[in-house]
Amino acid sequence: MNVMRNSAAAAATAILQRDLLLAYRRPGEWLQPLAFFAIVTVLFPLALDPEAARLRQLAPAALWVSLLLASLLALDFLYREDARDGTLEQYVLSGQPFTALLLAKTATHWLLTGLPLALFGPLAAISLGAPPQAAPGIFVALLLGSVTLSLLGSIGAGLTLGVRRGGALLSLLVLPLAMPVLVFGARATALAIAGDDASGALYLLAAMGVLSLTLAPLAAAAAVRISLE
Amino acid sequence: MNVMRNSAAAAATAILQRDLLLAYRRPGEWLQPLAFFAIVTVLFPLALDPEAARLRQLAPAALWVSLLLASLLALDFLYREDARDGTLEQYVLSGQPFTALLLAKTATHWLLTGLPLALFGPLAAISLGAPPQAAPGIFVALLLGSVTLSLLGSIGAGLTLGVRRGGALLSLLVLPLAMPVLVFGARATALAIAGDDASGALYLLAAMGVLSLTLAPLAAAAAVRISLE
Amino acid sequence: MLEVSNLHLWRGDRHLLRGVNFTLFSGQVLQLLWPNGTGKTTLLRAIAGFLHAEEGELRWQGRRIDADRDAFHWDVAYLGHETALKGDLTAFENLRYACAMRSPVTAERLRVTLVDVGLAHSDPAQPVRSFSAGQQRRVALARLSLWNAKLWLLDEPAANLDSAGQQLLASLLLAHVRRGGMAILATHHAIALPDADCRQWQLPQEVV
Amino acid sequence: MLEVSNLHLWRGDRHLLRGVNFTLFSGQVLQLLWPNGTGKTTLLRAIAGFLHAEEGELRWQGRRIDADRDAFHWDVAYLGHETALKGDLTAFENLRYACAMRSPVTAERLRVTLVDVGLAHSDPAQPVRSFSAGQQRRVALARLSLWNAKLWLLDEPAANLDSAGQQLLASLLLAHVRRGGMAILATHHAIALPDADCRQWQLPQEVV
Amino acid sequence: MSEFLDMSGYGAYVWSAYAIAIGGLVLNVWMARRQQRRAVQEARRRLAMQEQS
Amino acid sequence: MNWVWFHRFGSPPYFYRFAGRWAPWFLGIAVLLLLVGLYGGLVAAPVDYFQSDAYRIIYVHVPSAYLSLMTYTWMAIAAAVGLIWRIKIAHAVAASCAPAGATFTAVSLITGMIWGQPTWGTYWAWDPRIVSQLFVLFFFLGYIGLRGAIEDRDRADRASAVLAIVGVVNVPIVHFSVDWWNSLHQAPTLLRSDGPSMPMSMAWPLLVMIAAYTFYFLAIMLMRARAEVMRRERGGAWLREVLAREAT
Ligand code: HEM
Ligand SMILES: Nc1ncnc2c1ncn2[C@@H]1O[C@H](COP(=O)(O)OP(=O)(O)OP(=O)(O)O)[C@@H](O)[C@H]1O
Ligand SMILES: Nc1ncnc2c1ncn2[C@@H]1O[C@H](COP(=O)(O)OP(=O)(O)OP(=O)(O)O)[C@@H](O)[C@H]1O
Ligand SMILES: [Mg+2]
Ligand SMILES: [Mg+2]
Repeated sequence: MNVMRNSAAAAATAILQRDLLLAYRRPGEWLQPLAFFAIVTVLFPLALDPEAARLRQLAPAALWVSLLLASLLALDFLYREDARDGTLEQYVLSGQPFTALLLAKTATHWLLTGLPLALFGPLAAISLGAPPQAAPGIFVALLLGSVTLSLLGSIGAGLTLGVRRGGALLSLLVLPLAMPVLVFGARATALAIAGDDASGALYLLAAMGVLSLTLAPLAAAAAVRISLE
Repeated sequence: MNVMRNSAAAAATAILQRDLLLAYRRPGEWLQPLAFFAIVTVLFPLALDPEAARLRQLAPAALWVSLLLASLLALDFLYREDARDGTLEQYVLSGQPFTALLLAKTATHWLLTGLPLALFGPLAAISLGAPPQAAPGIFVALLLGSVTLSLLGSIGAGLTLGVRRGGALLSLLVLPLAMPVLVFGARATALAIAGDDASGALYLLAAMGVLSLTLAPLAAAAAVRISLE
Repeated sequence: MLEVSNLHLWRGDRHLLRGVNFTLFSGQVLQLLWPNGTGKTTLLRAIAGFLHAEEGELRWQGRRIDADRDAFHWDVAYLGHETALKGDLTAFENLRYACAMRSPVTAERLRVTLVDVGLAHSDPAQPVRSFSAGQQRRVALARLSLWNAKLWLLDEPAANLDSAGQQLLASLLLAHVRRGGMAILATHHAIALPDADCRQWQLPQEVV
Repeated sequence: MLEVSNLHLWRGDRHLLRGVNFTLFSGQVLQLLWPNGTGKTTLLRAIAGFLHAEEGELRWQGRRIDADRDAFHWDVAYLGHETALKGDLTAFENLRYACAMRSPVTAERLRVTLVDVGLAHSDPAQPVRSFSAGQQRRVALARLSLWNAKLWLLDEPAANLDSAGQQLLASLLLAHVRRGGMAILATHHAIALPDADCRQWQLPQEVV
Repeated sequence: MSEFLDMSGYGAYVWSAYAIAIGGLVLNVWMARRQQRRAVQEARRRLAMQEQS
Repeated sequence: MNWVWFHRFGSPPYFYRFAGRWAPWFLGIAVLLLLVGLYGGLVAAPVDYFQSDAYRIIYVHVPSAYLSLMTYTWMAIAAAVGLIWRIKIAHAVAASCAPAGATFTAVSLITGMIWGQPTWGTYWAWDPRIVSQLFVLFFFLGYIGLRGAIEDRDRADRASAVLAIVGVVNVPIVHFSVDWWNSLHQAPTLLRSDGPSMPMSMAWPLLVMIAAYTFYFLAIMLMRARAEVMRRERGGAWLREVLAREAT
C-alpha cells in the first residue's frame, strides 16, 4: 500500500476549487452579503437628506461598517456546513497540515466576500459623493482590510463552531479584534476621498494583514480542532 | 383510538413555547440582534471623527441597517433547523393548519429579534446623540418596522429552503421588498430625532405591517410546502 | 383502509415507480424490502403527502386523501431518516412538545413511555444531542407510540437499533396492529412479526 | 499494529469506557457489537484522535499516536454516521475532491470504482443530495476503497445498505484485509467475513 | 462632616464612583462564594450519581 | 531548574488546599489596605488645584483600570499554560479571572464616565481609550459567553483559552491608545518611564489602593479557582474527603 501522497498545496487547492464550485452551484449564499452591502449603501442616502457634502463625509463609515457586517454575515457559514456533514473530520484525517486546509477555506471566504466588496466599494463611495480619483485608494484600503477581516473572522468562526447559532458570539469575539482595521481603514478612505496621501494608513493596514496572515490561521486551526472533540 | 385533538392555537402555542425554550438554552440566538445593535452603534462613531451633530444624523440609518441585518441573519435560521431535522415534515403531518404553525415560528423570530431591537434602539439612538424625547417615536417605528421585516423574512426563509438552484436567488428578491420599510422607518426615526411629527411615516409603517401580516404567512407556508417535495 | 392504485412517481427525470397498486387493511403490515434507490422513501413520502403524484390515486378510508389532507394527516405518523428531535431539549421535553402538536398527554405517561423504550437510566437533564444514535431512535419510537396514529409510515425504523431495540420495535408494531393500526415499513432486514398479518414486498415490480 | 491499552473515556460526567484493551494486527478485523449507548462511536472517535483520552494509551505501529498525528491520520480512514459528502456535487466530483486531499487518482479509476459500488446506472450529473440513503452510503464506500488507508474505522457501515450492498461491503473488507489492512467496525448485525481473521466483541465488559 | 460629604460640590460624582467601586468588590466576593457553594452541591450530585450506577 | 512546585500546583488536592488556606489571608490584607487607601484618598490627600475634589475618583478609577488589564494578561498566560501543557488547574485559574476582570473593567468604565462629566463636560465620548476599554469589556463577556455556550468542560476550557490568547492584543491597544490616537484621556501619569508625575502626597494612596486591588484579585481568583477545580474533578478519594469536610 505504498501510494503517492499529494502535497499540502495540492490538497488546499482542491478544497479551494471545490468550495468555489459549490458557491457556483449555490449562488444565494455568497450573493447575500453583496446584496446586503448594496442595500446599505443605497439606504444611507435615502435615510439622510441627500446633501452631497455630508454624504461624502459619511462614506468611509458606511463603507467600513457594511464591509465588517457583510463579512460577519458570511463568516457564519465558513466552517459550519463542513462541520455538519463530517467533512471537517475528514480534513483532520487526511494527514495534511490542517492549517493549510483551513487557510484555503478562509481564502474562499475572502474571494467570495472581500474581493467583490472591494471591487464594489469604490462604486458605492462614488455614489455617496466621493470623487472618482479616490477610487484606487478606496479599493486598496478595502482589499487590505477585508483580508484581515476574513482572517480574524476565521478565528471567531472556529471558536463558535461548537456553539449552535454562534452568530452573536462570533460578532462579539471578532469585533474587538477588528477595531484597528476599521479605524485605519476608515481613516485611509477618508484621506483618499479628501484627496490627501493615504499611504501611511494603507501601510498600517498592510502590516495588519501580514500579521494576521501569519498568526490567524494557526489560531483558527487550533480552534476548529478543539471544536471537533 | 379515539383521542382528543389539540386545537390549532394549542399547537401553535406549543411551537412558540418550544422555540423560546430553545432560545433560552442557546442564549446566543436572542443576544445576536442586541450584539449587532451594540456593534453598529459603536462602530459608526469609531469610523467617523466623533462629532456629535454628525453622529445624530447618522443614527436613523445606523439603526435601520442593523435591524435589517439582524433580521437577515435570523431569517436564515428560521426554518432551516426544522427542515434539517425533519420537524417541518412533522408540522405538516400534525393535521394542524400549517399557516398557523409557521406563523408561530415567525412570531418567535420577532419576539427574539424585533422586540429586543425595538427596546434597545432608542438607547442606541440616544448614545449617538438623539434627544431623549425622541425615544417613544423611535421605539414605535422600530416595533412596526420589525414586524414587517420578520414577516417578509419568513417568505425569504421559506424560499431559501428549496433545494433547487433558483430558490436561493429568489430570496434576493425578497430583500428589495424590505426597502420601503427601511426608507419609511428611517424617515420616521429622523423626524422623531429632529423633534418633528412622525405620525405620517408611522401610519405607513403600520399599514405595511398589517398588509404583510395578512399576506406573508400564506406566501411563507406555500414556499415551505414546496420545499418539502 | 389505505388504497393505492396505479401510482406513478417521478424523481427529476426518472420515472421511478410505474404503477404501484396495493390495499392495506386495518391490522396489516406491509414491509418494503426493495433494493437501494428503487423508491421506498419516495413511495412513503408520496403516501404521507409530501410528494405530489401526477398519476394514480391514494384513498384513505375510501376518500381521496387530497380531499381532506388535514384529516388524513391526523391519522398518519411518519418516521423518516431524520428523527425530528431537537438536540437542545431533553428526551422528555421533546416528547412533550411533539405531543402538544397533536393530543394532550400527561407527563406521567411520557415518563412511562421513556422507560418502556429503554431510556430509564439516562440523566433526565441530558440533551438529546448527546444521546447515541440508537438512543435518539428510541426517543423517536417513544414519540411514535404516543401519537395514536392509525397509519404508521416508517422508513428504516430499525436503523441504529441494537437487538433489544429491534425487539422493542417489533413489540411496538405488534401492539399497534392489535389495536387495529396499520403500518408500512421500508427496511433491509425483514422484521419478524409472528401472529401479525404481515406481507413482505421484495421488488417494486412484484405484485402484492 | 494498533495497540489500545487501558483506555478510559468520559462523556460529560459519565465514565463510559473503563479500561479498554486490545491489539489489532495486520489482516485482522474487530467487530464491536455492543448495545446502544455503550460507547462504540465514542471508542472509534477516540482512536481516530477526535477525543482526547485522559487515561490510557494508543499506539500505532509501536509509536504513540499523539507523537506524530499526521502520519497516523494518513493511515486511517474513518466513516461515521455522517457521510461527509457534499450534496451539491455529483458522486464523481465528491470522489475527486476527497481523493485530491490524499493521493492522486485517475478519473478512470474513479469511474470504475463508482461502477464497482453499483452506481453505474445513475445520471452522471445527478447531485448527491438527490441520491437515496443507500446510494449515498455507496459513494462513501467508494471513497473508502480509494483512500488506501491501512486502518479502517467504520461506524455502522451497513446502515441503509440493501443485501447486495452488504455483500459489497463484505467484499471490500475482505479485499482490504487481504492487502494487509485492518478494520474496526461498530455494527448491530455482525458482518460475515469467511476466511478472515475476524473477532466479534459482544459487550464492552468482555475481554477480547 | 457635611463639608466632607459635599466634596466641594463634587459629592455626587465622588460618592457615586466610590459606591460603584465598592459595590463591585462586594459583588465579586458574593459571587465567588455562591460559586463555591454550587460547586459543592454539584460535586455531591455527581458522586451520588456515580455511586448509583 | 526545579519543576516540583510546578507539578505540585498541577495536582488538584494540593491546589485546593493551597487556595483554601491563602484566599482568606489575601482577602484580609486587601480589606486592610483598602481601608488605609480609602482614608488616604478621601481624607489625607490634598485637594487638587485644577480639579478640586473631583480628582479623588482617581483612587477607584485607576486601580480598577489597571487591574482590568492585569487580569486580562494573567488570564491569557494561564490559558496558554493550560493549552500547551494540558494542565487543568491553569484552565481553572483562567476561568476564574474572567468574572473579576469583567467587573474591574465595568467599574473602570463607569467611574471613568462619572469622572468625565466634571472634567470633560460629558459622560461619554467616542474616544479611543474609552472605546478600546469598552471592547475589553466585550472581550471578557465574550469569553464568559463562549465558556457558557460550550457544554463539554474540556472543550470549553480549550476553546476559551484560544480566545484569551488571541485577545491579549487588546491590552497594548488599550494601554497605548492614548499615544497612538490623539485622545481626550489622561496621558500616563503613574506608569511612565521617567517616574510618576504626581506629588507623593497624592500618589501614595493610589499605590496603596492598587496594592489592595491586587490582593483582592488574588483572593477572588483563588476562591473561584477552588470551585472550578472541584467542578473539574470527576470523583476520587480526595473529593469525597473534601465534601465530607464541607458538610460540617
Ligand atoms: C469612560 C471613561 C474612561 C475610561 C473607559 C477610562 C479608562 C482607563 C484605563 C483603561 C486606564 C488604564 C490605562 C493603562 O493602564 O494604561 C485609565 C487610566 C487613567 N485614567 Fe481613565 N478612563 C476614563 C475616564 C477618565 C477620566 C474622565 C479621567 C480624568 C480626567 C481619567 C483619568 C485617568 C488617569 C489619571 C489614569 C492613570 C493613567 C496612568 O497613570 O497611566 N480617566 N483609564
Ligand atoms: N432529481 C433526480 N434526478 C434523477 N434521479 C433522482 C432524482 N432524485 C432522486 N432520484 C433517484 O430516485 C431514487 C430515490 O429513491 P429513494 O430515496 O426512494 O430510494 P430508497 O428505496 O429509499 O433507497 P434506500 O434503500 O437507499 O433508502 C434514487 O435512485 C435516486 O437516485
Ligand atoms: N454530555 C453527556 N453527558 C452524559 N452522557 C453522555 C454525554 N454525551 C454522551 N453521553 C452518553 O454517552 C454514550 C455515548 O455513546 P456512543 O454514542 O458512543 O454509543 P454507541 O455505542 O455508538 O451507541 P449506538 O449504538 O446507539 O450508536 C451514550 O450513552 C450517551 O447517552
Ligand atoms: Mg430510503
Ligand atoms: Mg454510535
